Amino acid sequence: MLEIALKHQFAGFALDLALNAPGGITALFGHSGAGKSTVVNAVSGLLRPDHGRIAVDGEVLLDTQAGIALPPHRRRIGYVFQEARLFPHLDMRANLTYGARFAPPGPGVIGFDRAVEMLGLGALLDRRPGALSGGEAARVALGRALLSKPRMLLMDEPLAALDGARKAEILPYFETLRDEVKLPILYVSHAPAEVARLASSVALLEDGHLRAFGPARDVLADPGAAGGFGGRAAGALISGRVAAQEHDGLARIETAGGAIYLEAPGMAMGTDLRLQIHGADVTLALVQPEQVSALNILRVTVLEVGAPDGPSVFVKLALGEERLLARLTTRSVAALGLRAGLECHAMIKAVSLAS
Amino acid sequence: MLEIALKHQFAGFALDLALNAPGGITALFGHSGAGKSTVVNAVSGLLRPDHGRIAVDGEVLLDTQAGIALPPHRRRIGYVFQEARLFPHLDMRANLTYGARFAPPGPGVIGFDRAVEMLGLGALLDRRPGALSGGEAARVALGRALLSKPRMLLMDEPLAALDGARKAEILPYFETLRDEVKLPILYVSHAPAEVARLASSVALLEDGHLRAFGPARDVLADPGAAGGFGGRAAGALISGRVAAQEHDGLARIETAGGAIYLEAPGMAMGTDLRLQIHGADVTLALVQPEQVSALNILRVTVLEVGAPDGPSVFVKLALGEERLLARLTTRSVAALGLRAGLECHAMIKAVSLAS
Amino acid sequence: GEVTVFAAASMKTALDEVARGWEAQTGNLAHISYAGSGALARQITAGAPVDIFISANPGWMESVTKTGKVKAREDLLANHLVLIAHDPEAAPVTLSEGLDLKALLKGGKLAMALVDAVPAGQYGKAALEHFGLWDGIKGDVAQADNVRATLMMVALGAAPYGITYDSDAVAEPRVHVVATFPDDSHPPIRYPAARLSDSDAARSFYAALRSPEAARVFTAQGFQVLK
Amino acid sequence: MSWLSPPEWQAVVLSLKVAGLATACALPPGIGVAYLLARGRFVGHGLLNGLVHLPLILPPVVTGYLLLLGFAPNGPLGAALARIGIALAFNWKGAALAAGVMAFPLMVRAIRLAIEAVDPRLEAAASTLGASRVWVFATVTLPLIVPGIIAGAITAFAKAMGEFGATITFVSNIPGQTQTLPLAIYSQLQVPGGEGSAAKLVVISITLALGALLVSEALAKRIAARIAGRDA
Amino acid sequence: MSWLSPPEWQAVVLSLKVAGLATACALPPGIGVAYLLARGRFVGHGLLNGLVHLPLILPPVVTGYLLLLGFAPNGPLGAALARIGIALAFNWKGAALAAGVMAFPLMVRAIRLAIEAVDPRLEAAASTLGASRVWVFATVTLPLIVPGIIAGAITAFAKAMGEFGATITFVSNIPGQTQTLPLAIYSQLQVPGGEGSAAKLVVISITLALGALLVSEALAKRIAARIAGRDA
Ligand SMILES: Nc1ncnc2c1ncn2[C@@H]1O[C@H](COP(=O)(O)OP(=O)(O)OP(=O)(O)O)[C@@H](O)[C@H]1O
Ligand SMILES: Nc1ncnc2c1ncn2[C@@H]1O[C@H](COP(=O)(O)OP(=O)(O)OP(=O)(O)O)[C@@H](O)[C@H]1O
Ligand code: MOO
Ligand SMILES: [Mg+2]
Ligand SMILES: [Mg+2]
Repeated sequence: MLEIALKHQFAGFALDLALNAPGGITALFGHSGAGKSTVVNAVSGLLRPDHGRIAVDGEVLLDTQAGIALPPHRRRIGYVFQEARLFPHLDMRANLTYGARFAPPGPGVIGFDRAVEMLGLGALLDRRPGALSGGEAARVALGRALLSKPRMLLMDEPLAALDGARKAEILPYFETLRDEVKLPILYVSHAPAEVARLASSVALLEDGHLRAFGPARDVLADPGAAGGFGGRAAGALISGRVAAQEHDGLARIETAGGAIYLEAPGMAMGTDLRLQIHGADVTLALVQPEQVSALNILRVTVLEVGAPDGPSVFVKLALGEERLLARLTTRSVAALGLRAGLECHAMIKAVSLAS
Repeated sequence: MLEIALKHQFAGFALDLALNAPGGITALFGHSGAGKSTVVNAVSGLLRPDHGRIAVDGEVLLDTQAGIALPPHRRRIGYVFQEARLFPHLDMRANLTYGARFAPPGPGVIGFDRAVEMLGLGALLDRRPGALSGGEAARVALGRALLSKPRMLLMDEPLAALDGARKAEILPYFETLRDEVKLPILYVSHAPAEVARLASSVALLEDGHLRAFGPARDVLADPGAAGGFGGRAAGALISGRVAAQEHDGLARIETAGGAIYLEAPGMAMGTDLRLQIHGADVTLALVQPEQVSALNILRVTVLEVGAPDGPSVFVKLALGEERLLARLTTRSVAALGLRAGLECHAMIKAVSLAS
Repeated sequence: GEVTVFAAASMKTALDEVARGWEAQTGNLAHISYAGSGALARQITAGAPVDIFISANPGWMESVTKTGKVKAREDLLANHLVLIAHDPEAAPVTLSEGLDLKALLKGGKLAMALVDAVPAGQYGKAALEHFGLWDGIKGDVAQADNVRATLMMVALGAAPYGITYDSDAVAEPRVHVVATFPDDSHPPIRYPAARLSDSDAARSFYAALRSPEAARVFTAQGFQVLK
Repeated sequence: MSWLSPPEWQAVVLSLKVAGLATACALPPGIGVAYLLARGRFVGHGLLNGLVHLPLILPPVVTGYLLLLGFAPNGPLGAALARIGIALAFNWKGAALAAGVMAFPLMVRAIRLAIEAVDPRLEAAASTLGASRVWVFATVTLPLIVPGIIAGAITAFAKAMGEFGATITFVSNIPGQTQTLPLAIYSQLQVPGGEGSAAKLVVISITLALGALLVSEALAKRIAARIAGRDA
Repeated sequence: MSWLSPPEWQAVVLSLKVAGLATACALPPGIGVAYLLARGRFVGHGLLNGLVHLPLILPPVVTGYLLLLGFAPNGPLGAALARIGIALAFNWKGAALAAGVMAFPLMVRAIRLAIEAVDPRLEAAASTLGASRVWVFATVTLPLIVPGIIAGAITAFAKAMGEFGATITFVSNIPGQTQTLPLAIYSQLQVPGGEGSAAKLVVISITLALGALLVSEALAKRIAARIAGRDA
């Protein structure tokens, strides 16, 4: 449980928001300058907001009315900054272990060796920050925060400097933090795909205010809010469970709306997972498509046709108990005569679910 | 014309590559630590490589054999660094105009007002770097380089700190720089979408060496190199021309393979453009699909089925003179019996081409 | 007219008064630079534009004379060397070979000027040697860079006893003289004066130094005027 | 000010003049030498560094003596300067020279530290924007080290206000011409019972130097804040 | 060394001892005061700053005089220290006190500048990793300012090697106990014709201080390079 209520004024910028995040990964999403870093700084204790209250799992870190303001080092909140901020006088090993000496004894969220392996830092351990590439520095900064045994993580665009392959390697670990270690994370990102994949809750900031806040499933599937993420990124989240890893490398995921096939290398049977299905990846057909390469063809019912947003609209679909979003052109909506209540078929390529 | 031949040794890292880029935007793509920033630093003159030769439009900037090494300030190369590196003692206006006093008289690639407008800096002009958000700083850095009237630009992940909306605003301007101003740009990016959209040539770096280099069209559509970009990102580039802006907001693009519809707001009739069609967005059907929402249904011929890469493969298609790539599961390839020479239909959603 | 006078620092009180009288009488102006005799002598040798030089040390006057600039010179003043004490109750001391100076100091230091460099120190060392006391006391001598600093140490009580000129002791109420060294116990203490220019003002000032008014002032300050 | 006798008043004015001139004249070469020492790679680096520090290492009297040897009317430099109409010996300009020389190492140290703290990546950025080395220095390095320059200048000014040994040895102690506050204080201390008037001069000396210190401090802080403007 | 007379040799050893002790003892409070002045916000900030600078502003004789007032055997502090068995007057420890006091402002200046150059964002990062203010200082600030500390220490050492006025006034000139090199040089210069033997001591003095300077310089450069390791 993360409670945040903040009011803060910079010359020319006012932050005013309140949200109660239920744990897991809370994504802060919003344009450049919307106030994301300001919120994160306030939670870390580095910024003393004009007014506000911040509590993690019931422990009050800040309450300006009660005159409480824990200093940053007593908050035990790992912070991955927008810039790496590595200690220039320490080699990478010492940077990574810096926080350990201040942490309570006992195992933390991750061990040193595991962190080094996960972040691919093996070859860098004896280097100094000056001799690192941008992405290398970002990875060390991430490791440093994790190894300080935090009870909560703040991440300010931790993956912005990383390439796709490295991102793909690290993202599953964030999921582990979220699902197994149950480490609450406040996650700032500009990448809708990351947010969709990781976030339990999503806060959409606009000019210092909350434009939308709620469970990721609702915010991401809300055609109204979707514009805030850029058209392509919006899409529904559906839950499923790995039912089989088949011989040709595809996994069968059982969902409330039927089986879905996708690439999920290395996922054990029985694993629960969340899929985001981007609206742009969903094609609708009125008749059952035959002889097409799309592997997933699902029976759906149109629930609602959203308001047009440029030449396209979001169409909300029922897939059993689950909800899907499809992004279609108004032209197709008209051509197919889509309207609430119509039954049709949603085609989704397995490879478009893979990333 | 940009000629680069470099050999440089860091402890534990060796760079060795040579490439001749034909102008336009040359993307440097590669994993974190692959050597992208090192190349860019050598071109800027900030790094003196052990051996090498660098020439822009025939003018030799560096030739270690001939003992030539122009200092950075005489190279007239705008550099947008991976970190913003704004001057802390100057306000944003002074940061932006810093390079102008050293530049030759006459109009540069962009005027002050236009740059401010394009980058959304109006409200920031009197601020100092300390009072900027990460994305704001990145935008100022970009403007500063453009306003120094460079004859070439180096950009080291210039958009990494920007949100999607801001990216979407700035990308078209890079296209303008490429197509109208004809400013050669060396562009480092981790984002395949950016690379696909912008790059005339693509250099794929791996561990200090060139893994692939050539026109963007070839490298991006090369199933062999595609893995380097992450599966989802690979896809063919096809050229077209805006033939009509239709009443419902869709543009009709004429290509060598027929008409393609997509959202292209604000693009004038007759504009030439390049589309990347991601392999993951292409669905194949053996029979003409009916009553589907996908607007673009193109007749294609299978040219080649690539080697499987996990559970999926790239299938190379002929669309008239153009080439398309489709990424399919091996299961679908088998189910449809895809093989070279087979004619089929490629479905591509208009909205998936929009981003 | 104006004169520039270089004079040993320890003459300040007396010479300032003499100069004021001379200025009042003649309407001339005297610029007097007080510093250590050595520093002044070097400056003169280096070409300082000076009309009158009064040294606390015949040795430095010799080095100035060698430059050939000296137009006239004579020994102006003499002084006595005294043993002073901080404690107002301190009993008078009889200087003799048998004196136990160390016991007198009770673990404290005997303040003197630099015994190898500053005249007051050199005279003091000679006088103590004369009585055969030097070797027994030299480890307990605190040497200051000039007589005034020596005086100050005793005045503050940092050192219980010290050796200074009579003229210094006269002016400092916080010390009192417990013994006067006999004149034959050390080389004669002389303050030679020299005139280095022939200007009227210089001649006038040089003459004023020997005037009865000046003699009164010098005497009042504890100097002895040499005839 | 009625509680200051004319000669005391003279000493105050003279000290300010001397320390002001010394600081002002030492500043440009101080910045230059600091830059050379901070960023230069050349033979003789160590030598230059040593030379600059000499006045700190040597007893002030020795420095004054060396100045006297060089700049006195019949010294080699003094004679040369005399020919172009500049006389330094035994006047307030000479006092400023002595004070400047003594204060120089302090000034250079402060400025050099400031230069070494400038992020070379900012200078690199400026060079890619077309600024030559000189321009980079003038438009990036210099503004960034202003707090260091102020610190150096004020330390030098304070030192110049207090300089005694080299001054009295080089230019003597002539009231109205070379008798700065420290020399006046010294003279008072030579007079039995002069502590009182010495104390008055000490208080004035402290007041002036501390005033300058506080003003410069406030200035430097303001500029540093403007430069940094950094968030938490 | 046969070309040094035993008393000269004594003066050399004593000077090194005095300057070494002065620097070593001044260092911890120097770092503390520099930190307070650089980062502290408290009433009396200006006062502390002024106090630290006093020895720079005052003629050294006055500083020596004030030390004598305070620390002489019958002075208030001197008496108190004597009761716990510490005697400072007229011995080499007193000389070190005088040299330390005179060198203190130089040391504080250098260290303070270094602290002000530390990026507060690194300190903020350390605090989010669990380091309290003291730990942040010990593990981040302190290592980053090592070059500044070395610079401050060596400036202080050089100054301590050259200190004359305060030393002779406070502890006077006792061969073998308080006669440091500058005092020995001064003595020689007071004797007509003593320049020759003074020159020898001057050369020794320069050699020692410059040696220390160069060594420290090299050390600081090495550490700074390790810390920076910055690319172009
Ligand atoms: N000054 C240096 N000294 C030693 N090694 C260095 C130095 N600078 C870079 N390297 C190493 O050279 C390699 C290439 O670095 P470079 O910065 O060019 O990578 P990059 O491709 O830009 O990576 P990123 O995408 O993470 O910014 C890295 O392994 C890095 O650690
Ligand atoms: N110290 C400061 N003083 C004044 N204004 C500030 C300060 N820090 C931030 N701001 C302003 O507050 C607003 C929010 O900044 P913040 O850093 O929180 O944005 P952000 O959402 O993190 O943006 P980005 O994605 O670009 O990092 C911006 O308009 C910024 O200019
Ligand atoms: O007047 Mo002196 O030269 O201090 O003995
Ligand atoms: Mg931010
Ligand atoms: Mg890089």
